[in-house]
Amino acid sequence: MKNMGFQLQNSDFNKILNELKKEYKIYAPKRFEKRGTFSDTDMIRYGEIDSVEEIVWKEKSEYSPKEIIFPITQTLFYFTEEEYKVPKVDDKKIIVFLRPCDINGVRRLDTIFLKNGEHEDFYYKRLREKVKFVMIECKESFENCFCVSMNGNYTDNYSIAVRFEDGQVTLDVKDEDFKGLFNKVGKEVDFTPEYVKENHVKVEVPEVDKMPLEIFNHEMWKEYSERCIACGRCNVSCITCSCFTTQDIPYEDNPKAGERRRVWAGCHIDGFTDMAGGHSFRKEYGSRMRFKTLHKIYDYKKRFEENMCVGCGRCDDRCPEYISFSTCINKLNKVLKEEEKDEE
Amino acid sequence: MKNMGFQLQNSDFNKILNELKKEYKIYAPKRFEKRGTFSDTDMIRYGEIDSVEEIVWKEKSEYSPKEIIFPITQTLFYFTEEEYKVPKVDDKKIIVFLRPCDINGVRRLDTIFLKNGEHEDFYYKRLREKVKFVMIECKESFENCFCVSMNGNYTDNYSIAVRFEDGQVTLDVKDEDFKGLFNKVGKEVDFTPEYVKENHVKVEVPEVDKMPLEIFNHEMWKEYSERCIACGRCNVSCITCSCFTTQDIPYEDNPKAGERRRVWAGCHIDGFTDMAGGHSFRKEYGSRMRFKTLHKIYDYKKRFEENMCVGCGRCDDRCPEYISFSTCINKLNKVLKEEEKDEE
Amino acid sequence: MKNNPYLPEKMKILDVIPQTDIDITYRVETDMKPKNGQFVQVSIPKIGEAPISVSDFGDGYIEMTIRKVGRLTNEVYTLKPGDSLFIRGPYGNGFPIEKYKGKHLIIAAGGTGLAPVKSIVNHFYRNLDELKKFDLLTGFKSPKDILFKDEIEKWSKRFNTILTVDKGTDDWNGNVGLITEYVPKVEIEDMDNVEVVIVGPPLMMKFTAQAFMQRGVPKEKIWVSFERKMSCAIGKCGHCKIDETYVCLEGPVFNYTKAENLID
Amino acid sequence: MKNNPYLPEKMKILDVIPQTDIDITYRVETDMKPKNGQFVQVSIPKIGEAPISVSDFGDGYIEMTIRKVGRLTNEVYTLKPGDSLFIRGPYGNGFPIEKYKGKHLIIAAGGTGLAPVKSIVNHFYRNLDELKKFDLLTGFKSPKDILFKDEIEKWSKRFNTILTVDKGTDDWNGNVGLITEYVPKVEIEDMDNVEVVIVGPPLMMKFTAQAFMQRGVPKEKIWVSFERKMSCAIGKCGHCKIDETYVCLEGPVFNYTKAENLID
Amino acid sequence: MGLDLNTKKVKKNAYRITKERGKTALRIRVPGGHLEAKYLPIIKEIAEEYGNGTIHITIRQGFEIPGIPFEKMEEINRKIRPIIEGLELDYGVKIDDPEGGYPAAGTRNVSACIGNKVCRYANYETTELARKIEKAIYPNHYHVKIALTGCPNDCIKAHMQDFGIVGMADTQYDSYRCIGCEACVKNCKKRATGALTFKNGKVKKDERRCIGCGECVLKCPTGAWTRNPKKFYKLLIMGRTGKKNPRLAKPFLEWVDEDTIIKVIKNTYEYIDKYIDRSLPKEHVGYIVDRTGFNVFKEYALKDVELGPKAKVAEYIDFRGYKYEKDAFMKEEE
Amino acid sequence: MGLDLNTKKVKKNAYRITKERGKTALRIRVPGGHLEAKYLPIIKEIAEEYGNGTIHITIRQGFEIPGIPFEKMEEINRKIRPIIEGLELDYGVKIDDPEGGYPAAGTRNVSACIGNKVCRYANYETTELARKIEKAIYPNHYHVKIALTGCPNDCIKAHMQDFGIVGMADTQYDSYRCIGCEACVKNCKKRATGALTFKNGKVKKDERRCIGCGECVLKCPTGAWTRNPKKFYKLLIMGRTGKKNPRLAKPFLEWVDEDTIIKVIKNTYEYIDKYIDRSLPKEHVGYIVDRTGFNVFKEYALKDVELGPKAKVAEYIDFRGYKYEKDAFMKEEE
Repeated sequence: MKNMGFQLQNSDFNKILNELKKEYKIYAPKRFEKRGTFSDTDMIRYGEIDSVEEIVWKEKSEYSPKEIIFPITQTLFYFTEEEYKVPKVDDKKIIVFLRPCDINGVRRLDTIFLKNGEHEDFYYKRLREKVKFVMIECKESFENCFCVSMNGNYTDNYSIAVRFEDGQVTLDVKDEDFKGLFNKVGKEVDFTPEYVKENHVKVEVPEVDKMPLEIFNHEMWKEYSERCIACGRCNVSCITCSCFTTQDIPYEDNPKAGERRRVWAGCHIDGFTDMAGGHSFRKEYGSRMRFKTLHKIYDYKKRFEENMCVGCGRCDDRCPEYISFSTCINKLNKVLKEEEKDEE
Repeated sequence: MKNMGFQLQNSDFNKILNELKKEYKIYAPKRFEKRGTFSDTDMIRYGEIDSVEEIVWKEKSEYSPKEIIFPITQTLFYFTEEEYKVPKVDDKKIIVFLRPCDINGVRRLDTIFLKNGEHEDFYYKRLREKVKFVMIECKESFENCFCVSMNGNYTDNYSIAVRFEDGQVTLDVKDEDFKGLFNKVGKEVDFTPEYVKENHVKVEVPEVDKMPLEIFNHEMWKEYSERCIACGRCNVSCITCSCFTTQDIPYEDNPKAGERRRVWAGCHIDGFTDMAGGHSFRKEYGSRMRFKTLHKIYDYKKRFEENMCVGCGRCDDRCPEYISFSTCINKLNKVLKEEEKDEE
Repeated sequence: MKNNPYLPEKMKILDVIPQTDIDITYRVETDMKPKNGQFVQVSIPKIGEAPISVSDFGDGYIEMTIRKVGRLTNEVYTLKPGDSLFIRGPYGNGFPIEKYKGKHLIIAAGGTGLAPVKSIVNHFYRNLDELKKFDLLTGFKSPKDILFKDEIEKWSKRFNTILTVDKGTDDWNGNVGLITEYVPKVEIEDMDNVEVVIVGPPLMMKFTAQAFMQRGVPKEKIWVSFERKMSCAIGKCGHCKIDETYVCLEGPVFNYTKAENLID
Repeated sequence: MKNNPYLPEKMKILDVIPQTDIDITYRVETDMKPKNGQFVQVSIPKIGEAPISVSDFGDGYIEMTIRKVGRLTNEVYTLKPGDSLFIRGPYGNGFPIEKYKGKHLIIAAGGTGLAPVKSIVNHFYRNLDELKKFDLLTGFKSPKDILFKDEIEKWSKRFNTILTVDKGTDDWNGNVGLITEYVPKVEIEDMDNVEVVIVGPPLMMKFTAQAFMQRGVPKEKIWVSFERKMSCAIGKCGHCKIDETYVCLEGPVFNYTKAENLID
Repeated sequence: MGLDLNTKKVKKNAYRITKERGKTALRIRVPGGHLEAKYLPIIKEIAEEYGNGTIHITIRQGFEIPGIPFEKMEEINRKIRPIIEGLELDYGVKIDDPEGGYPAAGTRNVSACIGNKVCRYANYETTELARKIEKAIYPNHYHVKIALTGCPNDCIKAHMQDFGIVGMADTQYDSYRCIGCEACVKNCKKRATGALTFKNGKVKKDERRCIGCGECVLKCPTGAWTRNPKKFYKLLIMGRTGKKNPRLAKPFLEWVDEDTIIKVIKNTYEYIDKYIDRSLPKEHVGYIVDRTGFNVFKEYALKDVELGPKAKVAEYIDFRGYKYEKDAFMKEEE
Repeated sequence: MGLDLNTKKVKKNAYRITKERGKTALRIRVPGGHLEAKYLPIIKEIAEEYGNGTIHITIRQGFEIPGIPFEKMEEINRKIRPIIEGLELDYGVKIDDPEGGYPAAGTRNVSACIGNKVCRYANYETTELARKIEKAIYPNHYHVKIALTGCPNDCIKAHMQDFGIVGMADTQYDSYRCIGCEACVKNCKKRATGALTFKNGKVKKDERRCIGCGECVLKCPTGAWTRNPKKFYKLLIMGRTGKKNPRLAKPFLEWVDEDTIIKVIKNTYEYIDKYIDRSLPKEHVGYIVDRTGFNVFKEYALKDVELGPKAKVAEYIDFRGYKYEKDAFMKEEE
């Protein structure tokens, strides 16, 4: 079956972007030169763009697009003396260029913020409702991607799908809001976005109804106590990690005013479980690895019927200690299979 | 013509040395381990020996044997309050193992100390009279030797000539005093000492009656002003350098007593021409090089009919700045020939 | 804004009742009708927000017993009647007290663990006939740490109340020793009709539950309440999650069959 | 020991005659009969030995005018009549004064250079008739450096004595200027019969000789005396050698034909 | 003819006067300490065919090939042409005769730590800047030691140089991206100077305490800390070992750019040329500064230098170090 | 499978975690800085076949080969077997698996100036002693830096090391051979400490001022000054750069022998093992000494050490150095 698409020169596409910017804030992975962790390295992360040339599509972004709908620092309300006021959001809608894995990841964020418990997250929801996805076609795997194993490789949940090539873009426009923009300037072509079919990295996610208690104290985690440095890069780069902490602060310039805000938190980072009074849980870094791993590939699924992890592999990309999460999943699977055998 | 000699095993020769030591102090070039200028290098210089094995005959000594008859530091007389007393010398006679060049060198010392001016040098003479030469046969040139050019390679002025080989010695005994010692233990052999016939280094000594005044200020010496560091190693290692300085000192332990002594001096060394009052000559090091050079190969000869330099090459061996005296002689010769040409 | 669950309500402090050197009970004015064992998010603007158990409630008020352990609670300590606290909630499931009616209820509370169960104790104090039997074991580190002294005194007159301290003082004439040591002293006649509520620090809950199980109390009859870090209390922030369980949503009260498998 | 030329003779100091702040003339008792211009090796045990010109001599004594310039001469300065000096010599050739007889003798002496020629001056002062004419040019740095003041005064009465100082002082009424400036003022009548003796620092001798040669005095008529470092004074130590010439043996007095080719 | 060498010329040609008579050792410069492996066979060949088969790695990151007869110098100079071309000429260093060996040895090989080619801590490409400096100052007979280090860890020991160049990161903080994990704060306190403090959930930097190590950037999981892409350097001066007064180099300039560094070094050569004690042609620049005083040096060094707005300059320098005034604290064992 | 590495193990195997993801850099130890040229082709091959074709000469005189994929580590470890054999095993270093690469990287390459193999100033064969020390202390994970320098000129910058070993010449004077040229006296005053004075035509040495450089021997034309053939050393301790308190190493022992040096260093490893802050496995020994105080260190270091009659020991050490308490003397340019 043929699927009608459009093909545009970058320059024409940029004109449409310009048009769209009147109504939308447009986010895509872009290059922040020499802003990488190491000197003379660049940072690829999401930012507002003005042209297609700014979009970095040949590399994987270091951070996911989650910060667009789940800002790193987000003011919940301003305090003036003892009153409070919830900040407004920008009137514009939002377009995000992102890959299938991240679109699938956003579904996990939706689940947590909108479907876990009786309350919807007010702040998440009001941003999320503005978002339309432009899916960046992702045919070939980057290093560390294991989306296929996690079913993160495919989605049809997009307004537009786009294939970037040097100098031109090819689009599949599903959203009626956008169709009118393209049929004037775009050449009509037959286009169905393709998807990654196989990654270099494959994981076998254990299929268990119940995680045996022995797994929690299994010595496989001890290794990570030695290796993990609790930096939290895996958490912050993950498209599905959604934890946060609230902070109340008085302004230095006028301590009578202040705000309550939330900032990202991460289960690997010290302080995540600290309670007033000093008690805390999972002091061993290995137990944090276990906590995260089981969350991503076991307990979230028990609750919501799909695994949390979408296999974007950013945790592996970013870990300064070369801890491979995909390897960890496979190790866990192997351990579980051996445990099973032992029981037989 | 056959020349009757003796051949002895080292052990037998040592017995004779032991016998001789009753009457003689026996000096030869010997090794002072790790006492060289640079760490972990040895020093080869003259010292009293007990056995033939101590004699270093495969290498050239760094210092000449002159210190045996012209000690580096020599007390002329002891003062007690305002009286003085000339020190005695050891009753023993002296045997020196040395090469032809050094024997020829000693003749130059004899000339200066005994024949220059109306006075004989008392202190030199009383040691010199005790000395008998054992000539170390020297068939092959060391680096820097240029004895053949200086006629320093040959002499028959010896009591004994000796050829060292590993384990045995072969001797030509001319001195009747010694003959009796050898004919009991030595095997009679035909032996005539050989001499170096050709050196790697050859010099052409300028043959001039009068050194042109231009030579004294010739720019060839300027180079040495840059290169020479006035350390005096050439002087002190030279077999023929005979200059000295007198020192009067009170003893630190009792300044009422003291001594007058002489110590070696060198025309390259600062202070050689310093007069009380501050005036001094030849401040430029190049002029010292000129002074020494002309003394060794020109003015001494004018006075005593043979060149002072015997071509032992120790000055070249020892110069830390790699100034080659033999090269200097050749340069001077070339300059003189060019000057001659210019005049034609 | 109605649908913004993060917005707290400003509530007036009606009463401030010191309990120990570091524990104070605040009574605030509210229409809130919490269940026993639920908690609220208490905050002071620009200082912070924290989950606090409702220690008691009644018409037009709730009470919270707050221990001075951090920046927020330090600040709370400066408040006087007439001042305000910002509160949202109640959150969590609370204890299934309907299930306890007609049974032999044993409550074991360690330290501040007494706060979340205080409303249950008071309920049954007032309605002692709803139970077959009622035993209260409560332990504190030392005599000066004892919470709700007057009420314990009051309670002990109506049902078996064992008060113990880990370490006595010269003028302490009461029980000394961990709660676990007093578990064997509770008389249990009908094992099938007993219900045990245990609240306190994690290790206290674990060992007390073991002590009751050793006596034959089945896991299903044991209930505990968990304390965890919480930022949202509504299942978003992730801090209180243990395995697939959100303490703020499915807790803080758990039957021990579930609780024993919740591994941090 | 008789043949040990290094042994000095202990000589008693007869007189100590201060000349300037730093020059003193010592008269010692000895039978030595030096020639004019010869020198002796003077020593103080444990202090040192140095060549000193004999500045005058007579029956049973010699005189040396010693400038305080070093360790030895500093020590000599402490000596008083009755003390001893250790002396060996005399050494060197001395001036050929027989040659000067019947000639017009001009002596040019700079500074301490007057000492080695003082005995010649005194000889001809006493025997002025041995000369056709006698001029003495003597120069010093400044008035306070003038040596043998009384004798110069005495000499100036018998023959032309030009005393000059390089730099005058307020109370100096005499000549000012280098000796070379006064060379033209000496009247030379018969160039063939003149003999010029020049003694002083090396540059003074060089320029004074040039000045006389410019006036037409042939080199052969000019005589100079060299001062050099010496340790032995007997041709062994090497310090005084210039080219093939040993100053201690063939000098210190040289005819200028030789002296001009002696290049240090 | 005897071996007659002008040792000064030999030394200027980067050959050493060694302990062993007649034998020399060639020193190969490797500006910035980095080279293509393709040059190794040349070094091996010289060592094995002319030397004693061994090489020494010099403390300034060159190669020293010992055991070479002096007679072979010219032949070897021709052999090292590719090295001189590849490591000097190609980077703009002016050497008239590339077959004549090294034209100077006074100014020592410009050393550099591995820099941000490899090292996570380095704030710049040390070898690249080393080569620019080499171009600016080589060949030169004055005895000057220059080394570059990527960060204040100072693995190169810039503190022992006449000029030590330390990379400084101008770290910039985006509080929006900060999640308050305090990784930067804790690390700064533990490993650096405690320039960072945590207040109101975010981080404050005390600019006067910050040494520009850039570790906050390294530790930051979210990219809240990044480096200003513009490069800054600290210039340490006049450190030394030696037999008189070993002492650390001290900061002369901070937060200056590459051009300033190069200009100041070039100016210093003019300063040396003016003030060196010519009786000591190898007088080290540090001793010259001791003689003239810091202010005379400073005036020369900053001639025609335009310092940027962030730049800081030392008002005076207390070098301290220690003098070999011996033994105040040493007792002999009994 | 994704790349899963135990970075601590990788680092202990002498491979670096570099800036570039997936790429490492191998560090080759060259104890004493000296090696046979025959090993260069191995280094070249690794650089060209596995790395990016370049090599860096480390400041501690090793080679660093960058751009190597982590996957190649085992393969490369097998390739460097000849180097590990030739430069480690052959000198008695115990390495269990010569095909497993380097077993530790904490204790850094023992560096050495070229020493008396070549240099006229050096008082001993630095590489030889470096290799003996290597044998005594390698492999070891504790972070210790050791360097050897032939003389107090300290070209190796021993003053920046945890242990700096300086060769000391016990110079001996034969007044008979002295001609009073004063070359030694003038040189000592000009270049060293003025330990020599001239009196009564001969030379006097102030033993307390003498730093054992041996220059008097070098300058003496007659061999009046010679070295005691017995070797002596000075041990400097706890110098460092770093981001907290750069400071010079200071003398701990003087006039001690080789055995003492080795024993003290070995003892120090035991000291580290006892006192290291185990939350900082790479805690530098200097900071440990800061914590425990000098006397605790001294007691450990000298355990079972027999000091010779000439030995001197520091009673206390004032390390000084400077702290990055910033800017008292720095003003911002306006």
